[in-house]
Amino acid sequence: MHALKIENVYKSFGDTEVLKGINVAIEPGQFLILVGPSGCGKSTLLNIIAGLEAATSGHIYIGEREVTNLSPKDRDIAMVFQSYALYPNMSVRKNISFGLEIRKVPKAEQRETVQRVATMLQIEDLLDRKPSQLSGGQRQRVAMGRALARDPSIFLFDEPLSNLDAKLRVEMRAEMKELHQRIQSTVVYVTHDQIEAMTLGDLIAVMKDGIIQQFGPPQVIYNAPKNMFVAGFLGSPSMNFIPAVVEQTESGLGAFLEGGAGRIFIPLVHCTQALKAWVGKAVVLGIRPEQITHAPEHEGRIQIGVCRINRVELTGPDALVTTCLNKTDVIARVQPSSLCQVGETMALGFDTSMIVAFDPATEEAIV
Amino acid sequence: MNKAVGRQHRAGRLFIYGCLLLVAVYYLVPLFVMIMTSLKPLDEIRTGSLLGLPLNPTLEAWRVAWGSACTGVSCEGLKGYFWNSVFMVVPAVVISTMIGAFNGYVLTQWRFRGSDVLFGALLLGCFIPFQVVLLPMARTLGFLGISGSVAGLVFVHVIYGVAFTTLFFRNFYVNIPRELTNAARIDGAGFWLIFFRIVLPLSPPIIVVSVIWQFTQIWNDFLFGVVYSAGNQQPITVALNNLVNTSTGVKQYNVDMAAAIIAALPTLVVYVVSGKYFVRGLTAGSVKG
Amino acid sequence: MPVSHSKTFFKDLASAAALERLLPKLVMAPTFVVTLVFIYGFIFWNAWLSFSSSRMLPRMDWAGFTQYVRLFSNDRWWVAAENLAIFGGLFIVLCMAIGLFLAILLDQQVRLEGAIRTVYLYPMALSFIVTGTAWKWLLNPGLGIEKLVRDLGFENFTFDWLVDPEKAIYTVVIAGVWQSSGFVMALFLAGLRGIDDTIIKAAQVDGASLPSIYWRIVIPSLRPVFFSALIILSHIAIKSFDLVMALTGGGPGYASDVPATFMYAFSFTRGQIGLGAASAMMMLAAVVAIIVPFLYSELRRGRNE
Amino acid sequence: MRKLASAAMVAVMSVCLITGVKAGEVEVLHWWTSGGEARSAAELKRLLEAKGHTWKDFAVAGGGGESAMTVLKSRVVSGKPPTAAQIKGPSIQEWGDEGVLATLDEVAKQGGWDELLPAVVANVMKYKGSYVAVPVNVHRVNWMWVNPDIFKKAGAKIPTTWDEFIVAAEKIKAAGYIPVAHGGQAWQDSTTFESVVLGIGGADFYRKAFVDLEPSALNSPTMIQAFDVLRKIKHYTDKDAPGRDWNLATAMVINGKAAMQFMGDWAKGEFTAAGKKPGVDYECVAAPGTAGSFTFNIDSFVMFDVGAGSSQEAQMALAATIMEPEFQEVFNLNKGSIPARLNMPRDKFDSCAHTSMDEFVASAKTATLVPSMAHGMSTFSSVQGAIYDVVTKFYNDDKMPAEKAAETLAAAVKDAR
Repeated sequence: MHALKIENVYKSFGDTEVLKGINVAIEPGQFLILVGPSGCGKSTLLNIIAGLEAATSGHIYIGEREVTNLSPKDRDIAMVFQSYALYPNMSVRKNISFGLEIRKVPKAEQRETVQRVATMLQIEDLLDRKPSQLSGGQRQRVAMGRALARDPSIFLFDEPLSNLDAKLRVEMRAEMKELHQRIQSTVVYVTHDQIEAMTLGDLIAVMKDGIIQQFGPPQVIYNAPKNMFVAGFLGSPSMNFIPAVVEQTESGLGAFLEGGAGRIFIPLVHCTQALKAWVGKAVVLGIRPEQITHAPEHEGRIQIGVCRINRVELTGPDALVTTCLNKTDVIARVQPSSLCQVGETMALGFDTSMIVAFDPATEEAIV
Repeated sequence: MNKAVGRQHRAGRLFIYGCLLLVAVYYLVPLFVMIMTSLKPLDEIRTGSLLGLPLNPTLEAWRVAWGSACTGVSCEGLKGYFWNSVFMVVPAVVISTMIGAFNGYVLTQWRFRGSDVLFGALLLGCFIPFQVVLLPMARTLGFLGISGSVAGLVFVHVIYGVAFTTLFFRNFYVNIPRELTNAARIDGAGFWLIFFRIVLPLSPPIIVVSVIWQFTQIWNDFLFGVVYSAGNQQPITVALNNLVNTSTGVKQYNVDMAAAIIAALPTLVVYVVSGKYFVRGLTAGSVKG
Repeated sequence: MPVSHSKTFFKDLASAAALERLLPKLVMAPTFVVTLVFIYGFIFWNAWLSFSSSRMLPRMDWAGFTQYVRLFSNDRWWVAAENLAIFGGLFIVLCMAIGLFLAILLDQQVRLEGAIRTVYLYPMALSFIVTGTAWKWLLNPGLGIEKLVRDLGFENFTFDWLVDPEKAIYTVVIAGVWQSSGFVMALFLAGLRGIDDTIIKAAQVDGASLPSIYWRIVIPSLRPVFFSALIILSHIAIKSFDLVMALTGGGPGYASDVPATFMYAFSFTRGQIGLGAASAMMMLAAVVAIIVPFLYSELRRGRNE
Repeated sequence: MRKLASAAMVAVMSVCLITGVKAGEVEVLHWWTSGGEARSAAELKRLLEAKGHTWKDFAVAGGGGESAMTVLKSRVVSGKPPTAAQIKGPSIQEWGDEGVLATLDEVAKQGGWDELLPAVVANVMKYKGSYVAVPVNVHRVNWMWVNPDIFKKAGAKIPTTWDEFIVAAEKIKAAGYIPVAHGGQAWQDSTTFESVVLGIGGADFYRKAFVDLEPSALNSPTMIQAFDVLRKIKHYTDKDAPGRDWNLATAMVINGKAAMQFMGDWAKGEFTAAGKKPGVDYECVAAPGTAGSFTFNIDSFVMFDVGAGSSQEAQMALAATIMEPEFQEVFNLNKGSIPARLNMPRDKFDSCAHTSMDEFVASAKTATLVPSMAHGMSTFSSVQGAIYDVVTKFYNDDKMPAEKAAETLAAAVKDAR
């Protein structure tokens, strides 16, 4: 049995189609992330799961029952909103118990639940305040509390952390992860933040233009992106895309990268079967910045090239340097200690084991 | 330097207060004249200055206007009509405000295809000259069997007041985030529960605006009042008109003025008492396009 | 709960959800019907009348454009139309200017703000009948301001607009502005209170003077208020019937007639309902021409935001 | 159980009893809301209630019945007309055309109205030969109200022609008085104008112009002359006149500020209220050049078809009551007019009323009895309004030549027919 199954969901507003056939299924206790740039349809999809909007066609199942035509209140879900949407005229206690009250849960049980949730989220001493008297982080907790109190079969989160400042966001992220592991609930979580997606999710659905581009566990998506969009969307700084021509050499398939200070040979070791057809043709090579580092560190399948450095950015733990290969800016992640000056050359090591090749016309990965 | 700034500041203040007071006089003169006139005996009005204080102030005119001025074959003043107006205004204001609130709620939180067009059409509708609707409305009221009754009058006022109350509430509710009502829907609340438990508790500022506006409009209305009310149910404006518009006989200006003030008293009180909330209510969102 | 409930139970839930989706439309339905019948239906009815030969009571026959031909050859109609242009233009501009000016003054942390505001606001509470009567007195040369100033020793002072056919319409403007500018003030005051303080602070840091802050930053951001005020004021201006009736009765002669009084006189007093209906259609056409573009652009903006 | 049944019986019987009396209710739309008029209407109410019917007052004042007409039209359209309404002149025919009036022939036969009413009056009250309206009074419009004191002080003679008027007015002006008290409202302008037209053109011309609406009369040298005189009259009024109510103008004559006023005989009520006596404190004379002529303005009540039943009974009773001498006397004493029915005892009436009664009968014989244009007795309201517009426009626009006015008048009347 799936905890949530979305079958062929389409949605259009007037002439514009915002969801074009969505199919997703997750198991109970899984944490699904819907991620994508704004306008990709992820929030609409979440609203359709919640029943706040009706799908134009398709089916939604929660647990064993179809909920496509049910109103939100009959779907057994809880939702946390980006703006928290706390009821301004009610105290925190009332906010949390409102859903229970409407469902005619006995008074005593309501009190107990509010207490339990408040303890869990450490908001006991806020219970009698009004939302206007709370800080952003406190409001966020109350919003979570309101969802937790209901103990639904699915939690829906709509960018719940995006209104918090950076530090608080990291804290809350960790807390949510821990909470999820503790209560083992099923979650659908919308975000445009790829770090949240990577850290929180059991499964990620990367969306663009109303289509799920790729669906799978975070690490799989990270390492084996299906297309250039997914590859570029996850990871920060994002993956380097370098145009190159596939060549057949004695040591196998590979490509040459032309830099300011010399030629670097990149052997292509994945999907060689498929790549054979591309010999002599142009492809786009995807290399993540952390796969290009200062030379001495690496072992194994490493190619070393000397590159001219055009830009240097320090992030603290490491440094990002920009060089130019095949007339494209390429970012490398290096240790600050081995840093050189702008304009100088530096020996960089390329970990070629993770390189992905894309069809420049379709932007699909060549597999 | 500091001194110069201080002097400039003081001059600025002086300018502000000067302007405000001057304009206040412009606003107050007509009221002053009305009150003074109502307190003067008739011969003093004929001889004295319009703006002069009464030499022998008397409340006689007020007494006459309230209790014994002629408004037809009966000479019982305005007191009966006063209550006619109250019985008409209260339901009309309550109903039109309620409908306006429901409409505003739907138009912002439960939009559907065509709801904006409907709103635009409704807004355009408030520009229809009321003279145009007199006859067709009369026929409709006759058809519904409520012509010449308080119910009919309330009906008319509600219909032509809804456009404005809807405008007020819509512009207010547009600022309530959709997420709030969505959260309530997820929590299990339906259309009405959300309205009464979430939206309505946020509404007092705009309710004040709507009530003041409707109250003034309906209380002061003459045209509908005169056309759609039957003899003994006429609202106070019609009685005032009968009292002031003498076709024969000596014009009793003091009584006219006292009557005019009596007729305007409830709305004046409403404005004075709730003026503060009125501006607050407007601030809270009704003026945002 | 028993497990066997599922099929029908969920079907019931689904139909309940369908009902709930229908509910907003049901709630709006009465308003929809009312708008359709009592506004657009009546406009249509009136349009029909304007093509009929109706005189004392409505008669639904077909007379073509006769009534419009008569309307356009009627001198009084053109006087009324011109008066509406003068009155409407001046009334709206003056109300806005005075209202905005007063609102800005009142927004300077003025003492006794509540009392002053009430003074400005109270005329709105009075009916136009009362306003008209009071101003009729004040503007009457033999009774009011002219006599007062002359009694003070200025023998040559004249202020006889009320009885001057050329100027009578301006007295309507004076009384109308008196009545409505306070309300506009309240609208603007509310708008000013709603402006984010930081914008003004930022401008001050940039070194802008107070007048230029208002002129360049505050007033432009009051755009929605201008829109609301315009809607309400033009609504009052076009319907200005009671005020004219009470103040000048359309006189001297018909020098201060406006379309609303024209329409009323011909439809009801003169027994020329067809002609009155034609004039009403012209009024509506003018409203549509002026208001609809505004309405359209504002509503569109609202949707895009 | 038995108790209940008997209680029901009682209830049913009492209902029967109440309806058995056939007491009905009349709803009367009028615009007599103040002073003498209100008292007159109250008298009618008293008389009707003495007959066991109830009176539901429906007063709508303002502008000589303008608001009342609006209300009346709405009520008729809504299908619930009042029992009776104050309608007069050719409008009665218009309402007759709509088929909403009740016929009063039975009451008229019983009361012998045909004998009591002068033919001129009776004709106005009939639609297609049936009585549909009841007259309450006859006003004479072409009066001139005079303050003899001022004339004496100015050494002027009360004018009997328009030439004499100008001579007298000049003298009065020189003596420091306002020669003519006037209120600048459309109907007052036209009231003065019709007296001028009658005085200059005579009854035949008047009839051609304002009853037959002949363009040759409307745009004629005589009409131009009349407009010229109107403009001269304007020069003898004060500058505060625009918008003034007629009774305030009358007060100027009473208080010795102005010498003359052209106004119908309702102005007498003002003199009476101020304690003035005709022939002593004031004079009532025919407007210059109109002696022997009589412009009549008859107030009447039209009865609407309210269906059979108790309200119809009450309606008939109302019609009969209005025609009774008792009411006609009280009402007209209050209002300043003369009774519509002939052969009434006249001892309670004053000298002005006596003059009026005599001239009414006399002018009917010499064909100098004409309907008042300014008061809606000669034409439909649309034509009346068109004439109003031209007259008041001319009166207020000193730059408009009289020739132009006459031309416009003919055109406007043609347009409004």
